Amino acid sequence: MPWAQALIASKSSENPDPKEGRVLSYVDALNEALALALGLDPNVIVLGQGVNDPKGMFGVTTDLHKKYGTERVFDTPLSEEGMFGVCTGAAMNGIRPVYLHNRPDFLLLAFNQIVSHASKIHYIDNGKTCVPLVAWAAIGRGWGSGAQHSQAIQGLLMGVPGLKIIMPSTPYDAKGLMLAAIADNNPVLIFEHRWCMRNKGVVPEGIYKVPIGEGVYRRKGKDLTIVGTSHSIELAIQSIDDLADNKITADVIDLRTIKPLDEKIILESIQKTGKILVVDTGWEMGGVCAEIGCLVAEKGFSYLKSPVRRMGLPDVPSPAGFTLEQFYYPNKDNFYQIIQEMVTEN
Amino acid sequence: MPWAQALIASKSSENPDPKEGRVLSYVDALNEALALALGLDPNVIVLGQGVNDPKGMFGVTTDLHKKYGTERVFDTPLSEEGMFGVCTGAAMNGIRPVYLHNRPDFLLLAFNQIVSHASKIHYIDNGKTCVPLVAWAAIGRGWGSGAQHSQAIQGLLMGVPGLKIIMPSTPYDAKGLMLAAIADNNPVLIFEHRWCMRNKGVVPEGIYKVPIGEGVYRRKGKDLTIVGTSHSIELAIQSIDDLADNKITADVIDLRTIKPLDEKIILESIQKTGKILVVDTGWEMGGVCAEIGCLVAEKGFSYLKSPVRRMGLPDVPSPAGFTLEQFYYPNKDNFYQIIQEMVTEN
Amino acid sequence: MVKVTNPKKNQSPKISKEILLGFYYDMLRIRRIEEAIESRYHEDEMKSPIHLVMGHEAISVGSCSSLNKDDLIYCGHRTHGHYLAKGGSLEGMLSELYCRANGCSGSRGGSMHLLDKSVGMGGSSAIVAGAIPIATGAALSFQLKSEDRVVLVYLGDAAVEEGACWEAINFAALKKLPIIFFCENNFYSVCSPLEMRQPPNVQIYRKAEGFGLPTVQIDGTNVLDVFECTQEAVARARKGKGPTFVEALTYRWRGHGGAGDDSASGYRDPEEVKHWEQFCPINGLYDYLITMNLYSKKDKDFAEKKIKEEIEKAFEHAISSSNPQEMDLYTHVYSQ
Amino acid sequence: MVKVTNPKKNQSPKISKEILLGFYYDMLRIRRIEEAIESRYHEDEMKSPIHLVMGHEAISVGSCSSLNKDDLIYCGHRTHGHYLAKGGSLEGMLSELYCRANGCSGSRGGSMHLLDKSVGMGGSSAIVAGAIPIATGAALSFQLKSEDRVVLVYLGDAAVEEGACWEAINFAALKKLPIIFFCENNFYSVCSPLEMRQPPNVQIYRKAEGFGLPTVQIDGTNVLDVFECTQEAVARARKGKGPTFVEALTYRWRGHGGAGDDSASGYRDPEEVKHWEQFCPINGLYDYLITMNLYSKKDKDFAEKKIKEEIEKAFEHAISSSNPQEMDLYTHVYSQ
Ligand SMILES: Cc1ncc(C[n+]2csc(CCOP(=O)(O)OP(=O)(O)O)c2C)c(N)n1
Ligand SMILES: Cc1ncc(C[n+]2csc(CCOP(=O)(O)OP(=O)(O)O)c2C)c(N)n1
Ligand SMILES: [Mg+2]
Ligand SMILES: [Mg+2]
Repeated sequence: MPWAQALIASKSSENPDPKEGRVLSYVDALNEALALALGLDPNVIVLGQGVNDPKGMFGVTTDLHKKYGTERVFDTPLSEEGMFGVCTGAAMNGIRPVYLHNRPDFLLLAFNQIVSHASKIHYIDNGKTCVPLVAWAAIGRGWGSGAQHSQAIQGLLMGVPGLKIIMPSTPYDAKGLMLAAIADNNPVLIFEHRWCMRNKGVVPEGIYKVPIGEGVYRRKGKDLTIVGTSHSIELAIQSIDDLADNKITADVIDLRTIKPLDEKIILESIQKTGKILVVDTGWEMGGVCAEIGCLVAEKGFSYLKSPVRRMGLPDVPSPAGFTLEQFYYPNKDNFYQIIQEMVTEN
Repeated sequence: MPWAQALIASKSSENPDPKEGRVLSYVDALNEALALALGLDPNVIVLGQGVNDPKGMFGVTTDLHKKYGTERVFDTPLSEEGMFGVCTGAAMNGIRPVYLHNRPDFLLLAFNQIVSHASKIHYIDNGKTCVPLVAWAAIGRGWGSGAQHSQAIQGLLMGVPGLKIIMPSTPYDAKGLMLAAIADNNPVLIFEHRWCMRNKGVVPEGIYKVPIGEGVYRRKGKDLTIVGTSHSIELAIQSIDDLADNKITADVIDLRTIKPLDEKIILESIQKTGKILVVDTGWEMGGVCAEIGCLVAEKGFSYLKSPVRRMGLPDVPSPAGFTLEQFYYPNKDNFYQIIQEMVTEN
Repeated sequence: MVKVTNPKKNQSPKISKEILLGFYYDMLRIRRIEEAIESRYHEDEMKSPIHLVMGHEAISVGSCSSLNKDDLIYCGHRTHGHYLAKGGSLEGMLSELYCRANGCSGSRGGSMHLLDKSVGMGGSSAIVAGAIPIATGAALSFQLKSEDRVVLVYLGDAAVEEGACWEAINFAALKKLPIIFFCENNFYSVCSPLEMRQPPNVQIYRKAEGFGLPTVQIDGTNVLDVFECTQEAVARARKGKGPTFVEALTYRWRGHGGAGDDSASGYRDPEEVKHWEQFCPINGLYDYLITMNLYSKKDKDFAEKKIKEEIEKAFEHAISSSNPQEMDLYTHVYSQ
Repeated sequence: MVKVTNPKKNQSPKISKEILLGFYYDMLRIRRIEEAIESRYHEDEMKSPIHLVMGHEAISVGSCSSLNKDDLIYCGHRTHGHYLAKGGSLEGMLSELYCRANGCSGSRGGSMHLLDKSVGMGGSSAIVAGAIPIATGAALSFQLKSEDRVVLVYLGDAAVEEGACWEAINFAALKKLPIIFFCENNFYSVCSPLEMRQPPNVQIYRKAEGFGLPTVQIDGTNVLDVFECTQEAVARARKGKGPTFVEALTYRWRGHGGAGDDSASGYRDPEEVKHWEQFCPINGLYDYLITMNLYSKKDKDFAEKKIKEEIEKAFEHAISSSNPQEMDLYTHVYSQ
């Protein structure tokens, strides 16, 4: 398959998140990644509710069907479980489907196919079949998205063997990880965040790949380690930058992938700082924060100077109303407070 | 509704897990709980694939339909998502469904109804509607259950607001928690373990309730704390008893409920022992072990003398073959080893 | 372009004048409320994803008119018309859109979760087809408690693509539950036309037939047709004869969500919208009432005035109501 | 008691003698293999949940005979007959049942996941209906790559109660995919009779009709009927004319799982089993071959002997094969 060569050619991983070059919007970066994949490999298909309509899945798929045809870029019936199974069966037979959803909430309909089928077939088939499929969804927030349109469900899936889960925060990563996901021979879930999708950033042209399973330092510091992904890490960066005058600095690690998890970078940083704040866009309980917090208490215990802290969502459904949303989601003030607490702790 | 009186009458919680009295099998204890509930409250119904057939859901529902009629105890089409929604709608309108499944794996089909509907409706409806339903399933293990018939999915659901999750280990708890679940006005999931279902134990007659959200000490000791539920805690008890000659003792806490989680008892014990081993029948990663491990690192950090340890399943699907199963599931030797390590650690 | 069924305006049903005038008033009221919401939506004070129902009014009014107050309706994301037709409070609805504490769902639901249990608006789901099994469960509860009540659940043409829809329909048919599955086929799912989602030769109501339900396809722009077929279906349900599946052909005049028509974006032909606007449920009935000498221009002006006043009062009430407090976020996660 | 269709044994199809004798041999072989497994199951060495296919043999053989080697089949938990009819290795199958490292799924799958990609046994799911969308995706891949291959997916009468089945069927009809949905209606799901799960007036094949597929209901105990209707369906698929839904009426002679008949437990009438045993697919064809003078008792004895030897060799091979190692547990969680 053409991916090997194309990706070997790319130099990206040597140069994570370049500061100079062409600036692209997050959405355009994703659109470009899909276009490159469609152009490179005739077995790549892009499907999902509305991928070929004028809205083009928030612009991520806009006009792809015009260039690559409606056989390869097509709208689907509203049948999330069935269509996920269809993607799995196609992937088992040489196709590389990219199945897009407006919201992760809709993937809950497909858990039987995701958890009991797509992620397990390679194992059950004793390695004879692989399932190179990508399922993409954009986590919603605000404007009344509410309990059924703003769920960040990555925490529900982190424990599922055979899956890979990607949560980018920058346009550069969004493109490079989408290409890496399509090139990967396993089922990969990509959870974007609608608010990250507003970002612009430097995005090299052509094919490059961001390695799945490797986090990056967004900031280097001494007082504590903040680790997470997606919009949560974005907010963390802004907050720690605001605190620079208070002489507070932190290692801020953008994991970019939550499964496989980059244990090395987390433990490396905690060894230095001795303090960790784990952030996530999902519920704190039983989710990504919990896994990382436990990991540190297990493998980084001797480094820890103070309690592990987590900042995600409370054990409450997302409310629809604007005012309630303001109380529901962590904001910069919450960050300032928890970081101050952690720094003074001993 | 008749539950209040009936349950106030019961003295159970004063006397957790009695040592003397009538001995019943685990399955008969569940059957009795359902019979009592059906007898007490005309709004209770029992449904699921095969509940009124000769197999009677492993015997849990045997002959209930004969006494209480096939209107209230009935077989269902094989439509897990739809039937879960049916139970939710019935519960919203005064019925108390108990929906039984052979395996938790089948509940993956209903995640849209469980996660986005049943558990959130009370919140979305601003408290106007409640959803008093019980979904029951028996975790499979062995004899080739394999990747699709032995998944312990409690870890996937622990983060979902609005849910309660029960995992009993003794016949006494199985009956008392089933009654408590049916009496509860929220959606409650009960995950039994097929191997616990072989147990016999003392089970009082009549209605009593085991409080949801309260763990119990199965053993008291000094060297470490072992916490978990269901078959895992059973294995932990056997292992620690075997180590008595080696002068190793432990607090062994059977949580019985994983959501809501009994933080108090965990922290109380860890304060004394300073060491914790978290066990679960599910995958270690991102599951129940992770949540409890993180909780301790967060709220019990100052008590901790050594790293948090977890013992669950590796990040691998369940194999079907007998030999592979022996390597897959933790056994007493694994327990001996990890406990020895923890005791010598400092 | 979608083939339109022609509303037979010349039918003379055995429907009393009062009822006919009620149809007209209720449809007009829904239309004016939607227009008022639409006209203020750009102010960004109604921070909720609205799905306007212009073009669907005959369905809400014709079907809810066949139900008793204690019968229940359930629906999907396009709630406004059904909520209002079943008797939901306008003030509660607008407060909900304005995210006020006194909204009909306490500002937890928003536009997609308008709720008024007191009048039998049982609930809705923002997940397509999510409410169909739930409504079926409500019907099961009525049967189990032998209550003389029925359930009507509204679903879109995309909802029948979700497997759970057929799971619920099979169960309802199996148990002969007192429920009406009412499909509002407006030929689109967001911007996806029906022919991209279901085979051309297939008719939605015929699918339900195969599952063993009495089924009928009607003109959803004709309130008289909607009323009559719902009456039949409800009667069947009350007699214990089981569920009915209704497919009503209609059209969404506005974009899928938000204010205004979006056909300019190109997913549908603006001509198609014009074409359907000729089959306005409200004007259609108006012409009928006029030809039957049951109504006059004066009556209409009076109705318009009354509705206008009600709407203005309700907006003032909503706008002047107060927002929820932080503590409100944490209530009702669990029931006691 | 379930109404039986009467196999028309007097039909004279344009099927060559070789093919007819092949049908007989293949069905007999499957029967004897199942009997051998059943007779040794009590030894508890095959630690796998078996679902025996006695009574279903005509379906596996008649349908797989219409497929090319590179056509794919998928199925559910009741895999034995389909795997063998498509040409799956008997040694690989028995090694899998004995949980050996050289089992056809490396001892990861067991009885419910017999697999032989080399002969087009594409896969199975232990989750009812789980394989239906997956098989549909395989058909999509053939269409996208314009390969001249078709997919046939076996499903039970309970599988049509799962919504995903109808989601897949709608998509297959929409895209005119080269796939045959082959329903083995044996009137039971474990111990639950059809009438407790689907309304009495409903016929499974009629449901598929409503979804826009050519459908047919046939006698699943008659290998000739199965062969002919599959031939037609496969031809249609190869011509790009899209999917077909076949409902074959048959009966499971043994319990849902494990060895022996369990009707004594009371969920079905032992008389019903006896009744269906008169319609043995294998004896039925035997009588037909005898009356047509195409076969003799001697031929049969020869076949029995050959099959017996093959089975004994295969059991010896499986029993003498070695178990997996601990390291095998961790391989193939991810693909490189
Ligand atoms: C399961 C699911 N998938 C996707 C969506 C996104 N979505 C919201 S409304 C809608 C269109 C539904 O179309 P239809 O059922 O015909 O109702 P209409 O909007 O036409 O009234 C879609 C796809 C959703 N809410 N739920
Ligand atoms: C989703 C799901 N629910 C329940 C089961 C348990 N189960 C295994 S086989 C079976 C019966 C299926 O009946 P049918 O589809 O008619 O196939 P048959 O066994 O009759 O060949 C059931 C209910 C399952 N495997 N998957
Ligand atoms: Mg529509
Ligand atoms: Mg069957």
